[in-house]
Amino acid sequence: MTNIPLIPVLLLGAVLFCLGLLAVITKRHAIVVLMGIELIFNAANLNLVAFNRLQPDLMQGQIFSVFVMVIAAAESAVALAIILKVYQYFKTVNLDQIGSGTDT
Amino acid sequence: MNPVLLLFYVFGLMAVGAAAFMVATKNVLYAAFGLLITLLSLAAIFILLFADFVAVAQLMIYVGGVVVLILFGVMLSNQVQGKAVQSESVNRWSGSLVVLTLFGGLAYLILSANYLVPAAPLASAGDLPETKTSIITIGIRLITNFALPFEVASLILLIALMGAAYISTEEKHD
Amino acid sequence: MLALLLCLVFLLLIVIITTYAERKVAAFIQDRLGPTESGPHGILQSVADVLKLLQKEDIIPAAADKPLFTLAPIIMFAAVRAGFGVIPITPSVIASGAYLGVFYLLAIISLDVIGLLMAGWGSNNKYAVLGAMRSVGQIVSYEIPAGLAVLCVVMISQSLDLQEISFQQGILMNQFSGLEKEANYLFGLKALNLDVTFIGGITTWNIFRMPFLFIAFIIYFISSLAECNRAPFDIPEAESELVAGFHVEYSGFRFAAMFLAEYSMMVLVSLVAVVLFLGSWNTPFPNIGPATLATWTTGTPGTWTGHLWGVVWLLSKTVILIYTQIWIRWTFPRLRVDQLMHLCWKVFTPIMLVLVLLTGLWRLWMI
Amino acid sequence: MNLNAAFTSTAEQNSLALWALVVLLLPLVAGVLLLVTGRKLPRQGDWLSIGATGLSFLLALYLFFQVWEMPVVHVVQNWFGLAGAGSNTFAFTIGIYLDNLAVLMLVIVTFISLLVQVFSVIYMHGEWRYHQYFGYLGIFTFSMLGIILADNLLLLFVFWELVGFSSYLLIGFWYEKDSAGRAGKKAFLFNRVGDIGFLLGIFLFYTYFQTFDLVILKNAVAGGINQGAAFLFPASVAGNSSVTLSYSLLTLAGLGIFCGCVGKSAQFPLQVWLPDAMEGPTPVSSLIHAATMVAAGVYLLARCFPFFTEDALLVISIIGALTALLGALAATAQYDIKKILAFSTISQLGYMVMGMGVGAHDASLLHLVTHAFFKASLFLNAGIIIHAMHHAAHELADEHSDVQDIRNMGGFRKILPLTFYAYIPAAAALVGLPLFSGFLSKDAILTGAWAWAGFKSLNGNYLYYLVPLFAFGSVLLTGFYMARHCFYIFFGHSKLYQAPTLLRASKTTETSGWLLVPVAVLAILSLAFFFSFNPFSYAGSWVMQGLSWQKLLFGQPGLSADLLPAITAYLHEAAYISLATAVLSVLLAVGGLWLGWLNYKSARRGGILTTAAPASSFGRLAYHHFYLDAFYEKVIINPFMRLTGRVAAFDNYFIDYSLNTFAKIMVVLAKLISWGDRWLVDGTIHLVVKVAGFVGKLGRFMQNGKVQTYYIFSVLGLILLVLYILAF
Amino acid sequence: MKEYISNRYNNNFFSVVGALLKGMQLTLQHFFRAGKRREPTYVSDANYFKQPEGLVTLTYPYEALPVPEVGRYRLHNEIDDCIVCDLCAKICPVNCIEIESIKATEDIGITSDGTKKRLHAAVFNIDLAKCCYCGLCTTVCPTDCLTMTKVYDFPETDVKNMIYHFTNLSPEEARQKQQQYDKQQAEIAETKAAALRARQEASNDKGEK
Repeated sequence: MTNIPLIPVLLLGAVLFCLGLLAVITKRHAIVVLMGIELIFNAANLNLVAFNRLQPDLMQGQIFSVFVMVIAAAESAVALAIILKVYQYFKTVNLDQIGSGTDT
Repeated sequence: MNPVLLLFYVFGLMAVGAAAFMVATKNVLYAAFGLLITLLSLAAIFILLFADFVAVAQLMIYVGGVVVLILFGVMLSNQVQGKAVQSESVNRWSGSLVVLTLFGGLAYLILSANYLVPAAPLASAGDLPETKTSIITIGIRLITNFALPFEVASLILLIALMGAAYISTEEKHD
Repeated sequence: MLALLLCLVFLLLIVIITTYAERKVAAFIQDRLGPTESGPHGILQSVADVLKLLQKEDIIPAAADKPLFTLAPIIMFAAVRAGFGVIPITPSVIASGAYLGVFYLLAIISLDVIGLLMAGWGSNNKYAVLGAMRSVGQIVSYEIPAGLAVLCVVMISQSLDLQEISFQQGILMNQFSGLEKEANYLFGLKALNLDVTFIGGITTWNIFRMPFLFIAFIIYFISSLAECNRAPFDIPEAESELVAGFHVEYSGFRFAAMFLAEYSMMVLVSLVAVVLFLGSWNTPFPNIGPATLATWTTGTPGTWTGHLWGVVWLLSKTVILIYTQIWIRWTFPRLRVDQLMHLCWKVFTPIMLVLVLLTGLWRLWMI
Repeated sequence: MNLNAAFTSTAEQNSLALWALVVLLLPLVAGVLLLVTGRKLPRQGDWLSIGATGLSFLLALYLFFQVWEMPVVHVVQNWFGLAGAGSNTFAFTIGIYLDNLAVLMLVIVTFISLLVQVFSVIYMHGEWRYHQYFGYLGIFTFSMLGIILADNLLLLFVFWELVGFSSYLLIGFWYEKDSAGRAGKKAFLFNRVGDIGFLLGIFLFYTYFQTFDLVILKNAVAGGINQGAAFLFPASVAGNSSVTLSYSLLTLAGLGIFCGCVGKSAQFPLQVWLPDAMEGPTPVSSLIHAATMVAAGVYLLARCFPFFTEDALLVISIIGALTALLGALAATAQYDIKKILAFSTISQLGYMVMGMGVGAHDASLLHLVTHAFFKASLFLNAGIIIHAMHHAAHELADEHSDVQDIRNMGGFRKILPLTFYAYIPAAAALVGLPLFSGFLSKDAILTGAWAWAGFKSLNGNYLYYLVPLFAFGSVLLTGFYMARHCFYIFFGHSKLYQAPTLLRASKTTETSGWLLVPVAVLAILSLAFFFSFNPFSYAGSWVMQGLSWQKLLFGQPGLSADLLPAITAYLHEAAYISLATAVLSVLLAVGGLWLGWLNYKSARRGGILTTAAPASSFGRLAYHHFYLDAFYEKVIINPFMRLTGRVAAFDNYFIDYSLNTFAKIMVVLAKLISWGDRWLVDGTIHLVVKVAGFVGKLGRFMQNGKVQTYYIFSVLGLILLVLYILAF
Repeated sequence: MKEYISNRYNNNFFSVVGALLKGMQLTLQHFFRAGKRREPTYVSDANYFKQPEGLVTLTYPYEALPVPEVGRYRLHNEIDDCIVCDLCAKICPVNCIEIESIKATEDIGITSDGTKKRLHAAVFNIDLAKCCYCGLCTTVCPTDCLTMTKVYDFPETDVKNMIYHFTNLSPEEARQKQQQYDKQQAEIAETKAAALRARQEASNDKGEK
């Protein structure tokens, strides 16, 4: 049935993970950082689904990817709420300005 | 080259391209739509990996929920001033360096690791369980083997819901 | 391929007819004539409208975010159209027999929201942004009661496949692979011991298999009004407050696309309501003794009689629902935002939660 | 006392005690609830208080029928223990004591409290602290019931103080009015003076008998052997060892306890607080300052009767007689409707105390019971009249006239006929006319006093006859002031408000039923039939038989051992005394009434002056209550204030001055030390800090507070770690 | 959601649902009466007030409400009766009437009510695009030649066509009449000049003498 080999999938996951990490590291906008984190989650999901073939009967990989999604959803909801709160307080979501928010 | 693999590469390239666009663009909204495309491509890849439930869940949770939330967040946290929402980058060189190094390490690991699963799965279809869809298995597993994580996840969701609602409530000073 | 054709052309035709019906019904309810000029009784009015819109200039405001602005209608249209893919038209015609049909439908419809947000933000117009925000808030909220209502049906049917759900609601049940041994009992209660598998008709519809689903159906229907931004929930498009909401800046072809997306959404939610609650393509007439009304009005699946009867029943029920939507639009005034949210979160969601519980119990009694 | 002493009591007794506890706690619960949540309850919760008291009353009735003329219920529990010297522990007990007297008092207190609360519904209507008022009443009722039920002196004292406290709250209820606040304070402080004596008395008894328990004390006292100048209490009754106490010490201890009574029951010389306490709402006056609280002193005397030596009783009787006379005299000169009644109360309390003193224990208690009813009725009656006057004054926007002045009243017989008919039996009872309850009890006391004097003067000292003389004089005066009270209010016509509609609630009803019913009930209960089947003879009174000392004290009169039997014997011999007393008292009362009528007539003829104090010097003296207040002011309060002034000056000019000087010296010293601290100690520290700061700056390069930089470093660290693992 | 405005439908769930259903019933009734239509009758028609239900729209160009005979819409001038007095042009509040007159050289007859006509109407234009249908011109008209007709539907594709010409003279005739008049005036002037000259000469003669 499936003809997709494991390596390309894992490499794709690695690329996505690195891009997500890059976004997390380099971006100054808090929401873009959040997007980077979502990307990292997705890379992890990809790996989980790919490794699902280890024990296809148990579906551990897929189930855990669903759990990861649930956590991601919860995390993003809370993170966005925090970002909005930060925005209300600092009038900016620029991470650098938040860090030294009081004196800028 | 079989069509499934071709599709995988196409969607993989789309995902990588959109993710790269997300990192590269300065416009936050474009970044969000880049993320959207990545997520959709990944959903497609999930289907190719026989994870249809995960794919639809991906659509439902990420596309219907997270991206909408992010878009909402962008809109609510920026004054509309006639120009697109910009996001500058910092640590560009050092960040890229670190990420490249990491990717090198990961790629090395992936390529050199010895997998317990066959790199290419069993070619004969007969060996695979005759399930049309993964959802029945997932459903059964969720309420048997994974009942506790399932309940915990629901609890986390509830707590996150309440927390988010509480955090974003404006305090009333009177 | 036939199914795809049906989906793209036939259902598009329904959408166009719906826009015509909207005008006519509105006119009749208001003691007016409605369109009369294009064609006899103005039946070509919608076609004329579409042609007019296609010819119009495609205006993109200078301050708009061009990529978002141009992509938004396409995404909306595509998302809604994609939803039609899993709707069974007749016992043997379905564009995509996805096993996750219902789930997929809910997921793909949520793409619509992205398109709305893109349109609202891309227009760079405060009315548009406000409309989009309201619309998204409303749709996301009402997805919960609607989703719970769908969940009730899924719990009763034990399937996410819309075709399987359709088969369960009629005399053809045992012809579906996997349902050969199933039997329908009156009100779904095995304890009553009244086998209605071959009586069919309305007795096997989901609202009859589990009578409380009627409440779920009502709530699903009202929620679907809100999801289509239809009156009395048309707050995002409130002409008097927001001019036209998120599509205030659109014109020409893009407006046509959004317009058609909205009407397609109407048709889609009505179709889903019919499939899930009102027996899908099944006949409403039961077999009564020798008068096998159900068998007569079902035809043989796979042959042209089967196709014909399926399409007739599905569309007639859908048309009634669409008519009700239009009828409601021209009867009730618009709600306030707080009333809308009150209705969703404090009325529908609790009711639906109770119903889900009840449905679970019912399912236990069914087996 | 032995901690392990078995407090045996039967199950029936336990259940009765439990019901008594419920009776006790119901008003408290209602009161606290009202104080906490009253404002939010419908009708501000008056129904709650009334309901609780009503329930309490019904239970009290039940208890009455269970206990009256039945074996005494006495349930004791350990309360707490105190470690004494060695392994000794002093156990304190807590208990409920139900005998004839207690259950009768329970019924009376709950009943009058209930009626007064019903009355207050209208009387206090519209008051903005309405719920607090009822809450206070509940707490008062609770405290009063506590006094009644307490089986030991310590507990009794606790409730005694609680009664004082709630009385303070209620007198000062209208604290917005300066005079009310002051009256509350005054009542409180005067009570404290008495309580000090009471406390000392309790301590004296505790010191020698090691117990507060009244029953044990009574037994101990009864077991005392009179040795002339001293009493010997054998070990069997007085605890661990036998005790010999001198007669004078015991007299002093008894007088100490009597001090409490003097304070609470407004006896000479502490009676001055009671007239001022009329600043409280009238129903409160009715409940507290006529029927229940002031009677607590008499109740205490009855409970502690065995502890009084003959000399102590003599003092008590003299004080009582003096109070009765002074109160009556003062009442004759008053014009305030409530003050007359207040002085009358003092006078009647004097009767009771005198009755105790002369050994007419049961007569005194009978008077306590009858007085509770008719005086409460009179006060509530006065409340109705004041209410009506207020109503009229409010209608006419009259703020200058004193609505409580009887000279401003008149003709209410026509205007408020029902009130008048309710007034008559109560007033007649107070005066002591036959057929009314007052006649019975007063007659009994007078007879007792005469008999006592006769018995005492057997040795030739006829001064003892002064006591009954005072008492008979008071009877005349009672008739006089009550006649005055009655005629001024109900006869003639009002000078201020002629129009009846002003004073009546409406044309058809003179006033609300909520006000009238309690008054009427109490007035009916002023008839003699309820207390004795033969309304002319107290001897057959069931109350008196139930309350006789033989029954209450089990025939053990205590320290005054042979006095009571002796008087009884004497009375038996000189049987003419009873009849003579009855005839004489009635004659005197009628005479008093006639004098009162004459006084009223002359006042009417001369035109009633509404402002001035009485003209005659005696009248002035009586009007100002013999200048007792002024006397206290001059002799006690002013010197005390001067002394405190001096002490304050000493504090200001000497102690503060030396402190300030010392402080200044310290400041100078501190400045010196601070210089050293700043330049020597801090300098060193600053140097260290600078060096540390320099080093820190070097390290800060890596920690710029930006989370993303940390990410880079941490990921870099991870990579290095992996490399290290891979490399080695 | 602090408080609802109190009305009888807010009292409970079922009254609210009842109210909603009642509304829907009402609109449905109207929908099903769509088969009936109002007829284009005039208000004086006995049937006019007896059509409370059905569609009210008239497909106008094909159907129209009848206009009363006395309808006052488009202006019409009976030029034969017009004496070109210019009163109507003067009173017109929007200046929609344009008149140019030429004095007649000969007797041109009388109007139908007997007034003598003295002027030719070289131009008599009414711009009905400007007209406000106030009817003042018809009231001042001395010969009642200017009237309002019941024609009310006269749309044109060119706004110039909204100017109605009522003169019975063609431009050539007008020019001719003008020339005749000018000629007549010239002759009269000539005659007058000759007479004047003769009188001057006579007086000169007298003076010379």
